[in-house]
Formats: sequence, structure tokens, C-alpha cells
Amino acid sequence: MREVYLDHAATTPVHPEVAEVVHAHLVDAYGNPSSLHRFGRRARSAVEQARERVARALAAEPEEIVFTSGGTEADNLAIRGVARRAGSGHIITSQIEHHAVLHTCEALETEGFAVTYLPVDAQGRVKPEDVAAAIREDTILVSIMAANNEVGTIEPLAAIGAICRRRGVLLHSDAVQAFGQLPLDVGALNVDLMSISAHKVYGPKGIGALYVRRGIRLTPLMYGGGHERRRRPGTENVPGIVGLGMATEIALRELPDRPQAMAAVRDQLIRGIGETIPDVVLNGDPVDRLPNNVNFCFRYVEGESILLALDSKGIAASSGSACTSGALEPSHVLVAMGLPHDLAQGSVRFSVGRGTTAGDIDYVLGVLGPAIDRLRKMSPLYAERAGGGPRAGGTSLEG
Amino acid sequence: MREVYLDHAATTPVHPEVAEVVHAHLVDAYGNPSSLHRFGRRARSAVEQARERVARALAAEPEEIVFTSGGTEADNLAIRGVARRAGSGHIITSQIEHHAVLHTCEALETEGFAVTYLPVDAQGRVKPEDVAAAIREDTILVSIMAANNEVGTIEPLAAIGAICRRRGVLLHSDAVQAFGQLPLDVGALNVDLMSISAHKVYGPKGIGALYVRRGIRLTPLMYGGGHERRRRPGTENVPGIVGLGMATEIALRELPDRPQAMAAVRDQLIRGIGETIPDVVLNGDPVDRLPNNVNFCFRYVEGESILLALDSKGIAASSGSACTSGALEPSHVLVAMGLPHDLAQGSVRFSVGRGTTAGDIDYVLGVLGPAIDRLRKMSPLYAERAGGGPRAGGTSLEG
Amino acid sequence: MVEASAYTDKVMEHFFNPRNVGEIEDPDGVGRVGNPVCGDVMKMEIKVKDGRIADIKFMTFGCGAAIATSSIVTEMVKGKTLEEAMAVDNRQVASALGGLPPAKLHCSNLAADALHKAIEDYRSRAKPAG
Amino acid sequence: MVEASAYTDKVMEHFFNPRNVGEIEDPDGVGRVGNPVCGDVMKMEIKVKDGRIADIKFMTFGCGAAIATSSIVTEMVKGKTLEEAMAVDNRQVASALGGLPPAKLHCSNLAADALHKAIEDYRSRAKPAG
Ligand SMILES: Cc1ncc(COP(=O)(O)O)c(C=O)c1O
Ligand SMILES: Cc1ncc(COP(=O)(O)O)c(C=O)c1O
Repeated sequence: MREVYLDHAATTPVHPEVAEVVHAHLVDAYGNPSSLHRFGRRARSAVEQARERVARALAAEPEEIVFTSGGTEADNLAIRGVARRAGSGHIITSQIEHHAVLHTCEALETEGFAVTYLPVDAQGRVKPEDVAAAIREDTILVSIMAANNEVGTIEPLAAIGAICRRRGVLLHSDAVQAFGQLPLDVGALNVDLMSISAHKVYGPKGIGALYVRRGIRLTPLMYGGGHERRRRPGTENVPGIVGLGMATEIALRELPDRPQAMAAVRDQLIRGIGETIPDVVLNGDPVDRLPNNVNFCFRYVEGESILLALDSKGIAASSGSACTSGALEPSHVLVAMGLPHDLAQGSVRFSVGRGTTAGDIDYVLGVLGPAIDRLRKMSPLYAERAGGGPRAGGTSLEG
Repeated sequence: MREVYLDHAATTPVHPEVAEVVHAHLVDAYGNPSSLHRFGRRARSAVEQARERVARALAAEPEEIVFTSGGTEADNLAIRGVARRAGSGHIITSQIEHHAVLHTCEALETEGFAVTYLPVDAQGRVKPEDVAAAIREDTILVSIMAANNEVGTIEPLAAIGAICRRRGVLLHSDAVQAFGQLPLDVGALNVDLMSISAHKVYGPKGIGALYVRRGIRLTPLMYGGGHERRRRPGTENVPGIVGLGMATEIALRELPDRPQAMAAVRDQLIRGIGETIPDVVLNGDPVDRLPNNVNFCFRYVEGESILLALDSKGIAASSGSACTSGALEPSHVLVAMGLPHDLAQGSVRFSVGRGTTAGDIDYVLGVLGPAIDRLRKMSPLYAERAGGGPRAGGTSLEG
Repeated sequence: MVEASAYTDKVMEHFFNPRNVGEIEDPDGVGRVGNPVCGDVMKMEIKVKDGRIADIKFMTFGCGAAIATSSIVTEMVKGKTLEEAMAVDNRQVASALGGLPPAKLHCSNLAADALHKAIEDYRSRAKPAG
Repeated sequence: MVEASAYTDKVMEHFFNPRNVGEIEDPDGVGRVGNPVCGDVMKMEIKVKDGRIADIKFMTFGCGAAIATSSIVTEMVKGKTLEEAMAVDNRQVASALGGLPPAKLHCSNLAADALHKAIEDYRSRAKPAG
């Protein structure tokens, strides 16, 4: 069966060049980078080369890059690290952050920190003026993502950065989704801490990085050896780090073209859905949107059933964030954007990638319409849509 | 030049079969295990197969295995996780633990926990009766390693486990060095939490696991998605996990033979050094010792200079723990064992591996004697050894 | 999102080939449970003849589990007496499907409830208005 | 453990081919610094002729940096006047080696101190006992 992977926002296929260098380093550069001998030195220089590559991609210095086990750890290290170092204070974030940010903030609330969760507009955008208004005397950190993982909305990070800089408050940004899709310059953006994750940019899972502006001290999440300039202990994940370095290099090389190419298939899919399927709503900002993201609500049907129907035809998509498991609640992002719960239940995210072709989109469009149709024919909500209420008998029960 | 890697306690070369499956999963099973679709399911089943393999090796259940980014994180999650969940109390550990344990305990001391650091005997062994004597009303956790990474001494874990079980205190064991070298059965040992790390058993760096006995609740180190049954968030490091699973499978398969084979070359090296080089001291227990570990003090010379000399001949060894960087202090393990500082400065650890041959050891012995000789000829301490003091003039200055 | 490979083959089979989808012209009883805000909505309609379920149809808005449980419950009770149908509970429905993922056991497994509502509706209509 | 690739080629060259190792028969001045408990021990012995360092030899217990700094300092001052030799400091020694890893800058870079001690020892002997 044809397989079309449109879940690149959940994770990406590893680039063959990346897989190759990871394999090579597993086999050849197996030394411990902390070791003095030649095996250690080979591993060390591989790590430091990767660090330079990541730094270059963010317009940062190599010593400002801390390798972590992924985006989640980078978010935790940034927010908890700043908070624990400060001891107490107020944190500002948004209601549409990834759970790695939101749940870290919630945990800090139980530890005595105050947190403001800023609302977003109907497109999922944080208003810079809301950030400005929320800053208090005791605000120690603002954490706003560079772009949202579910609806793809690009946040006004530069404007928020300018406000934070002016007010003397540190700014963290979860750039896990933006990295490799948007140019990121921590200096120009006035961002002090930035999280990235390799597996979203055709690199391996289990490796990420946190940019930490020089001079910022963090309380570490873990204790052990003096690795990563005492900011993150544990034997370095050399193959992962090298994979992240290579993936970064490729992303940087392709940054002039990759986003446009992805945006073209993205727009083909958005247009195609709009033209062939009635009663749909495009979520997120139509313009300031990640080049890979398509997110629709299909009225009267539920998201997971759409995914199953697509999966049976070899098409991979996602409903809401792939990182929240077992939840029957609608996406917190869509709810924060003001979507009614029932509509939010029917959301599906298609995220294209560097390998997605126009033919893939045609195939998806050929499958999607009939699938939605079939599900709507089963849906009591669809049958009742005209009248607006149950046709006969029965009462509603909280489920 | 001939290369002889005798630093397997720092990290091991990745087994070719392991490198192969890691590569295969990078390329083919790239889905996010949390995703519903076929790409996600493939990744999920790879993860769960690995979890079963690791569980089997410890005689545990799959749901008792939590994958982490390595041994350091496993140690932190175990100790901090139990402590933070308890809120307050007393922890017992030993003076010869890895820094991932020691520094975690020290950090908890600053957060109000009480910690007892048990001494060890001259062979580096914790006395079970010391554990029993140290347990207080408010003791929440005992953490004693299964075997020491520097001197290779195997700790009396079963005896300690019996005491802890009888007294109703949780026992964590850092088994990072023991795993794959000694049979480990968490039930028989009465261990409640156990840390392992893939890169010490011919698996990839950046992946490890914590065994958590069913029913034990931990406060997580990080917050995010609901992965690993809410014990460890972040997209699973699928290739790493698969690599750990495969490395575990190979270790288990080789456990009847591998340790004996390693012990044979280990003993060849111990005997050879003893016979060819005067003024040496074997550190650690001569009998209850990891099959891969050789640790000697070479009097009158300093360890790093020996390593440099060996490295120039292609031989990789280590002085003290490879995880402590930039330290000029002697190993905390040797100091805890009662070695005088000046002797401890001259310690070198050779750790053999599954690929080490008798020929490798002959080569090392051929290089080591002359290297020690050359350095001793430069050493004022060696020149003064008979007289016992400076030959003439000059005074001692604290350096 | 549910965990992957969460569904049994039987669930998938009923999801892709649901039995008795649709509405009954002039049903004898209708049961509607759930709430779009919370997740799933199911509607069961029955025709009753000689104290037995002569026909049954469902409409469901919901996830794979919701659709599959709806489908299998119609199969389980068609031709059964009302008493037998009232005895079918959600646990039996789940096990008829070879089990459901834990997260789905409660919220999306309302098909028996919908059926019971439909039977109650039939009975309340059958009674003379009190 | 030091970080890998911490040493310059020059350090390694001096470590493997140290100049002026050994002891001087009947030295004019001896300087000994360091302490085996803390790390490194260095001993410098000098022969002085016409106010210049006519010969110099060292013995060092310590790491690569300790040995290399000892070696290069003997090379730097051989033939120099005592005043010139006294002006050589540890910073100059480190930079003559192309730099040292940060962790090594202080503890293992005592060669100039040992030299100065040797010169002071020579001067104190030369002075009539006060
Ligand atoms: C915006 C965002 N932040 C953080 C993460 C977490 O990254 P990781 O899965 O590498 O822990 C993700 C993806 O899962 C994400 O999309
Ligand atoms: C005994 C022991 N514990 C913990 C660790 C840390 O493991 P990792 O390097 O995987 O973080 C090591 C090795 O570095 C070790 O030898």
C-alpha cells in the first residue's frame, strides 16, 4: 500500500546522511568524550563540531549550547533552571505552550512560584502587549514558543523579545517546531534561552539542545559529572549529538528552499480540503503559519476516527499533539483559541515534510473526502445539523 | 599504530549488531511511538520489545522499566524521585558512589534532607552492618552501588537488600557497572530501584533505564507528555531504546561466558603488572571484583602522565573516573578506601572488554613497564624514596 | 491521542464495517447518550416485536472505540428479548471486541447505555401516560 | 580527568622529550615546590656562572602539564642572567607552550616558582650567613 507520512510535526524520518553519521559514530567514535586518550579525543571533537553547527544555526556561541535528551528536557532545564536559581518569583507563559512548558510551570506553581498563562487570539497568537502588561516587579522569566506545534501559528517573538529586553526579564522560547523551518537568530530576537529537538528536523530522537545566553546561571535538573560546563551531567550522547549537528547543517543548507517547497504542498492540501470538503474550519493563522502545518476541524466527526480511516489507507496524520496520550479531552490549544469543544474534537493535523510531493497530497485528498463522508453518514450530529437538536426521544447524558 | 582500548568502564564500543539495529530503526521505524498510525505503532512495538528484554535481564516486569537518557538520569530519578515524593527524611549512601549519586544526595542535603555517607573498608566494600546501624526512623532510601566503577569491588548487595527489606526501607542500586557482568535479579536482591546504562554494555550512549518496583511512586525529574507511564516525559529515544534492548539481549546471551573470558585477560594483566613493575598496589578487592577491572597505583608517578605515555602507544586507559573532569583531586573512591593522597595520584584503571585479547595484554605490558620507568626517572619522589626527604635545599610549598 | 496498537483487530473490523448503521423509520424506542463537548455521542433506535428487538440501528459521533462498540452491541442484541438486551453491559461489549484500551474503557464505551435508554424509551411509550 | 585534546602539540613534545631532566652534581641552588598530596612536585637545580644560569636540571612528579612546563622553563632560562630568569613567570611559561587547559593553569604550572626558589636559594647561600 502507498504510505504517506503527514505527521512531521510529531517526528520526522531521519535524513539518510544523518543516519549514516550516527551509525559511523556508533561504530568508530565510541570513546567517552571525557577521556584523555585518542578514543576520547575523537569523540570530543565530534561533539564540539556538532556544538559549533548548532550554535551557528542560532547565531550563538558554541559554549552557549547545552545538549539535552530532547525538547522536553530543554524546556524543563530552561524554566525550572531559571526558577530554582531565582528561588521565587513570577513566570509568564501562554495557554498554548507544549506540555513540557505548561506542566513544568504548573509544577512550579505547587512549589510556590506564581505563573500567568496568557490567552491567545482566535488564530493562536500571543499579543505582545499582553506580555508587557503581565510583567511584574518579581517576574523572573517569560516563556513563549516560537511557533505552535498543533496549529502552526508563528508567534511574534521579536516583539516579545524587545519587550522583555527593555523590561530586563529573561525570555525563553520553545523553538522545537520553528527550528529548521524559520530562521532563528537569538541575538536579533532577544531570546535568552531557546529549546530545540533533533527529531523534528530529520535528526534522531532523544537528543536536543538548549541555548543559554552567556552569563545566565541555571540550577541543573540533574547532578553528576561536570559535563556540559556543569549544566547537564551524564556521558554525552555522542551519536545523537553528531546526528543533531548533521541535521542542523542540512536544515541550514536547505533553509533558503525547504520552507517554500513545504509551503507549496501545504497550500495544495489546504486549498484541496477547502474545495472538496464542506463544513471545515482551518485552525491557526492562515498567513503566519509554519510551512509544514495544516490543521482542520471537520465538523460533525471526531478526529481519531478520521485518523483510523486515513491510517487504513496508509496515511499518517495526527489529532492534536502526539505527546498527550490517553486523553479524551480536546486539544488545549484549540480550546485556548476559543473553539467550542465539539468542534475541537474533530481536529486533524497534517504536517508535511521535505519529502512530501504533490502526488502525496492528491492521494490524501482522494482518500479524505470519502472518509469524512462515511463518518458523517454515521454521525448523529450531522443528521441533526439542520434541525439543531435530537430528532426524537432520548435525552442527553454526560459521557 | 596498534590500538588497544582498555577503558571499557568509561564506555564500550558499540556491538555491530546493536549499531545495525539502531541504524535500521533510525531509517525505518521513525514514527513517534505515541502516534496512532502505522508508523507510530511500529515504533511503539520496537520500544515495548526492548522494554521486555531489559525487564527479563533484571527478572522484572516490563512496566517496571523506565527508559532514561542514561545512568546519570536513572540515578537522579531514583534518588530525587523518592526523596521529593517523601518530602523529607534521611538517605543512606556510601562514600564511593558515582557522582550521579553523591552529588544528587549533596543537592538534597541543601534542600533539607539528611544524608549519611557510609565509609568503606580498604577494599572498597560497604559493610552491611553499617547500613543496618545507620537506618533511622525517618530513613526513606538506601542507595548502594552494585559494583564500583573505579576499583571494581562488588558490593554485598544481597545482604544489604535483606536488611532494607526487613527494616522496610527502599533500596536503590546503581548497577551501571555490574549490568552485563554480573547476574542481577531484583527480586532475589530485594532491590527496589536499579539504574543501568546502555553504553557500558556495548550499547549506544544517551540511553539507560531505571527499574522501579511496582507500587513505588516517584516525583518525576521533568514534566511534559505522559510518556513512560507518567514517570519520564519526552518523545522516546526509539533507536537508543532498541539499541539498549539489543545490547541487553547480547549481554544476557553471553553472560554464561563473557565474564570468565574477561576475567582471564584481567588476571593476565594483574599478574603481569605485579611481576614486571615494582612498587605497585592493586586497588579494590582481589576476589570480589568485576571481571573487567584492573586498578593499580604506581608509586612515585602521577596517573595522567602514565595515561599520556600509554596513549602515545595507542593504549587507552583511565585515571579515576572518566566522568569527573578538570579535577586535580585524587579519586574520592581511593581516598575513601584510605589510600594516601600521593599514592592515589598515581592510580590507573585498565578495564578490559569482550574484545580484549591476551595479545593486547602482552602489548600493554610491553609498553607499561618502560613508561613507568621513564616517569620514575623524572620523579623527585622516586629519587628521594630511600632517604625519605628532599636531598638538599629548598622547602616545600603548597601547590 | 491513544497509544498505538491500542485496538484489537475486532475493533478495527467493526470500525471499518459497522453493522446496522443508520436510522429506523418510525422507531419504537430511541436512546441517545453522550455529549459532543465531552467526546462521543451515540444514538440507538429499536423496533420491538413480540418482546424482542426486531431491528436496531445506531448513529455515532466519536472515536474508533465508540463506533465499534456501537456496532457490536447492535449485533449482540438483535433478535434478543428486551430482558436479555437489558442484561448486556459495557463490560461484555468491551470483551466481545477482545478488549479496549484502558483510556477507552469508560468514555467511549457507552453503547450498552444507549441501548438501555432506547429500551426504557420504548417501555415508557408503551405504558399509558401516567 | 582533564578534557580531551586539552594539550597543545608543544606540550606533548616537551612531555615526550623533556629537556634537562635530572639532577646536578653539587648544584648552586635548589628549588622545590609542590606537594604530592596536592598534585605535583617539582625540583629545579641550577649552576650559576658570571651571574648567569650555566646549567639547570629538573625532576618532576606530576601530570603532563607539570612535566612540560618544567622542561620548557629550563630551556627558556638556560644562559640567561639571574635577573632575566627571575622575570620569567608562569604566564610566560604557559604561553611558550601555546597555552594550557584552564584546569592546568594554576596547579600544574609551578615551574617558574621552582626556578625562582632555586635562584633565591643560590642567593641566600651566596650571602654571608646573617
Ligand atoms: C513545541 C514542542 N515542544 C517540545 C516538544 C518536546 O520535544 P521532545 O519530544 O524532543 O522531548 C515538542 C514535541 O514533542 C514540541 O512540538
Ligand atoms: C557507576 C556508574 N554510575 C553512573 C554512571 C553514569 O552513567 P551515564 O554516563 O550513562 O550517565 C556511570 C558511568 O559514567 C557509572 O560508572
